[in-house]
Amino acid sequence: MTSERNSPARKVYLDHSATTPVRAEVLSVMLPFFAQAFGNASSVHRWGREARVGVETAREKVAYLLGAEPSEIVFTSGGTEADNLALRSTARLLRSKGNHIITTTVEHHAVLHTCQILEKEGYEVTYLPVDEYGMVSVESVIEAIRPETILISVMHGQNEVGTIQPVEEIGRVAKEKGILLHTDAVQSAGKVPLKVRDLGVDLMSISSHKMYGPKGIGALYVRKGIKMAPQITGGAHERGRRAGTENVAGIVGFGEACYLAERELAEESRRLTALRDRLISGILERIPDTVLNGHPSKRLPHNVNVSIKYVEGESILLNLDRMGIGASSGSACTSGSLEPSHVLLAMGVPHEVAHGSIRMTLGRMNTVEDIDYVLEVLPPIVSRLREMSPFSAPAASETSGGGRNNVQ
Amino acid sequence: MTSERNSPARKVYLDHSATTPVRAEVLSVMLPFFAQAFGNASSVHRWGREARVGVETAREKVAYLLGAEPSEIVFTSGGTEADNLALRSTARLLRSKGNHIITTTVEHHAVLHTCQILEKEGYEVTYLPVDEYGMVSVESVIEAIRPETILISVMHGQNEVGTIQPVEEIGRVAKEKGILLHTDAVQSAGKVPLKVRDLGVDLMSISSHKMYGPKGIGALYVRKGIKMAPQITGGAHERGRRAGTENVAGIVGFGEACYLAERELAEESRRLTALRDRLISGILERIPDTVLNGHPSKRLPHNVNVSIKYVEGESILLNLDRMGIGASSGSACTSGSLEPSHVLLAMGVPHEVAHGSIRMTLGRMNTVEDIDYVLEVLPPIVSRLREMSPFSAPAASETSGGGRNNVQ
Amino acid sequence: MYNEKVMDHFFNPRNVGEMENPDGVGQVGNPICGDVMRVQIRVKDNRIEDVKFKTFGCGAAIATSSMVTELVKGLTLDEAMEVSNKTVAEALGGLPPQKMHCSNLAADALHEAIKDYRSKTSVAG
Amino acid sequence: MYNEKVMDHFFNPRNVGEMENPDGVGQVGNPICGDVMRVQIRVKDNRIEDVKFKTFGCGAAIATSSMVTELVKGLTLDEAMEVSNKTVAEALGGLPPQKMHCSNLAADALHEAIKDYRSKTSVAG
Ligand SMILES: Cc1ncc(COP(=O)(O)O)c(C=O)c1O
Ligand SMILES: Cc1ncc(COP(=O)(O)O)c(C=O)c1O
Repeated sequence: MTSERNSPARKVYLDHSATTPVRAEVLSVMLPFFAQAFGNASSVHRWGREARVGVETAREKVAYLLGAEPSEIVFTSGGTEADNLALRSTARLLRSKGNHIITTTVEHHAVLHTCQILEKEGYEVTYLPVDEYGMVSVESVIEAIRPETILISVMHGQNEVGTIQPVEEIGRVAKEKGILLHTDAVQSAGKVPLKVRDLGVDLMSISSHKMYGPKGIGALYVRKGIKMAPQITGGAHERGRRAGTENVAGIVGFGEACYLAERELAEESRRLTALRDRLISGILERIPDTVLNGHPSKRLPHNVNVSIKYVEGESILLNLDRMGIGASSGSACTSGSLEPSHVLLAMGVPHEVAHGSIRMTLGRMNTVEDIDYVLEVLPPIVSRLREMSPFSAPAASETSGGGRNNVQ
Repeated sequence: MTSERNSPARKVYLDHSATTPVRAEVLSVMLPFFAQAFGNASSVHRWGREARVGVETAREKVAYLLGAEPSEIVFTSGGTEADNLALRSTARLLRSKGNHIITTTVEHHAVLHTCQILEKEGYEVTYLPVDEYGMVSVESVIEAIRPETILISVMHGQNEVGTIQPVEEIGRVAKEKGILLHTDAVQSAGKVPLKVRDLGVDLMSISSHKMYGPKGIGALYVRKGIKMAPQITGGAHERGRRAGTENVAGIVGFGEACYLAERELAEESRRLTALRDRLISGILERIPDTVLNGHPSKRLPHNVNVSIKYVEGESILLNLDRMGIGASSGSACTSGSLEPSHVLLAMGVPHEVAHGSIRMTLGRMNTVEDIDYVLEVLPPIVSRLREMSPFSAPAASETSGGGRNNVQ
Repeated sequence: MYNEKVMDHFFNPRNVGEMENPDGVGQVGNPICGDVMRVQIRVKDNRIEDVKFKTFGCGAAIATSSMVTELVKGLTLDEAMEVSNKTVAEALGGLPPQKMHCSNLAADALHEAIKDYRSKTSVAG
Repeated sequence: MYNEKVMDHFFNPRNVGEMENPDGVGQVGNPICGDVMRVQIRVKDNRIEDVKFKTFGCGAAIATSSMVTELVKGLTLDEAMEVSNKTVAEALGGLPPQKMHCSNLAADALHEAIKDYRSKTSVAG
């Protein structure tokens, strides 16, 4: 790996939607649970009791973030498993009531691929379209509802383009129709207020490593009174809703991360929004032929996603990386598949433009200086790549914004 | 919690089959992955690449313990999930070939409960009986095989009574008949040699927290060429065999734990066996009316399980706990169910004797002094409880070994 | 899991033992379920003058046995019949939910002992 | 993901650009898939005298484009036709497996350019 050898002027991590570092405060509460209070939370002896206290205190903290009761929190191995559990449990237990699920075309693969498998098992799934901003409409939800609809699963904050879906309105519809509502709030948790009672959701997935907690732990909020069929079966952990020895240190860290996030939410959200808008407008001003993806205002406070025409995402990322900047892209090349981001395509972004999208997601450590560094470094990278591109005449594209081969 | 107030003379953790502390060497290799090399292993930037190197190096170390190739290791959230994945994936993918699974009555709940659910889904499961030592016979496996048998799942080391099953012989049978063989080696890993090629197994579950690694991580060995249907669906992690952002720090710690275990296995196994035998013979000598559960020699080196007649397990545990000793029991009371250990019952141990069983599982930090402390502390605890018991005449039972109300 | 009061009764059980020629004996539970309690009473002037227990069982089984003996010593038989398993659990400051049903039978054993006494005396009387 | 040689060709691509009046032009890929490569050649005495490329695509797409231009400069057209995508990947010291198929098309673009040249000259000649 060449680029480990060079030391860029600055290191700027802008991929907080992929994962976040564990906060120092979080790591420090976790540490005693590795080698001191290391017991199995099911054991009756002192080591077990200490672990149990750790787990249950953390459960209270997660519940605090969501405005839920501790008994409504089921710990899982992450956001993906929480999504799986919500969908599969509901599908299995409500099968006698119906076999129809409503979701959207812009869900995370943890929901989409699970729905595709459920389709193979005889469920019917409606994938609601989104508008150019990646937004689903409440009307489309209402129209899709059938007598046999058992679940609506609509994500809260979209992970690629940052659009925040109208979950609260959908919650009112779901309640009125007596249909369960799940929301994947993995990206929203700790970023925007997320009280389950206000949103009117029955099930909500969140993930620790997206909010400065450790990886490998997440939670599903399950409204009191909703039965669960465990996906992972074995011991009677998590009140029979998820088997497997509890990841005590992970749970404790997750709890602390939730607590800190809730405490700092309003202020941090304001700060991130300002940085986000500085980065967005800086890019759009300094680089011609760029467009913002996702909703301009109903948007996660830390998400920037732009399409940079005539160039391909991975080649931008590699250049940014050499300059110390970590970002991600909606390009297919990054993942090794041929299809670029299903989210951008669902929003009607043409393939070739989707290939040139990059996502920069801000976090706690980012400063105005970081943003300005990106704004200094990115334009020459784009120019250089555009000079290499068969789609833009080097001179013309930078000034008039029109390439020889006009993509879109 | 009263007993936290008293400080016993000594603290002796004897519940290593429930979970183990994370070794200092393991924790130290994990630490950089929380807040420095914290990236998502799927990301292309430097943070992601560092994480990927951590994951793949760990995969090599896990493979080293099992004598497998790194590509044959699938990381999961623990032993339970590994068991679930092995069973469900095989069941689903081989359904067209047959619907019959062979397992034993002494498996962990992660296997047993999953089999019970598969039965509800139309699979047929044969639960092989065991002898008085908890041992399954190769003949019974052979007899149970049908043309539609698709999987044999027999655990390696039994978690409660320590009996080591004849997996290698079963492996030969399975290979001959062309049936896949899964073994739950959660308790054996790091304790006894466990090379997948020697054992002839196709699938093997192991769990980090049982071998001085962190909780919340495990692995399924999947022999090259065997297709897997993921249980947790979403992103293309683990080559499509297990979705969800990799628990990098957990994986790294697990890898290190496997490496250290393999390096120290022979010596530590000898040391534990000596301590184990000292504890077993000490108890049988000093406390009348006790019996060893499990096989006397084909036994995990760290497992001691004895039934102490006329008394109930939890009340022993609480007393041991007050004296600083952490153990576990096969009593129902501990778990809150009415049935005592399904394993002891399967071995033909009467209910009332099963209620009085305790398990002490040794580990790296235990010394001869620890064992002698237990042997000093346990007999008076038993005497006191037996005096309270309606089943043993205080004097008689302690001398002649016969209670007034002879249980068993 | 258990509160301090339960642990106190578990580690320092009151009135453990057997008496010679008890006036009434009651036994409930069975060893298969893991809890057996035997209560013996001595009765004088229709009051419980003395009470002893022996119990095979978990922490809750032993603590509730101990507590019930303490609660009823000196009570009239009618009063003692009013002491329920629930009373005992409350006197202990509560028990873990999973212990409420299987291990909280001490009052039943006491009632059996009283019934045993009454059946004997009614025959005798 | 990529080795040092690939990164070198990606960050310092050889022969980027366009030439006036090329003797042959080849273009492969399409923007929908995310990789488009255009190769131009100047031919003299049946040899590739000069070669330029422009590429829209990922790291592998750019690096293979650069490498192919370096490999073929000075070769006879027949020799250049022998240079395959595999040759290019090997010259780069290997590519990640997922990049072997979708992004390793530079030799194809070169071959197209040679064919373009040949078709023009055969018409002319
Ligand atoms: C919206 C969304 N849902 C689910 C997930 C999956 O969460 P995890 O990585 O914890 O499995 C992610 C992140 O990968 C996400 O962004
Ligand atoms: C034999 C056996 N299998 C499976 C498991 C489950 O592993 P985990 O606790 O990692 O889910 C355990 C331990 O609980 C076990 O002892």
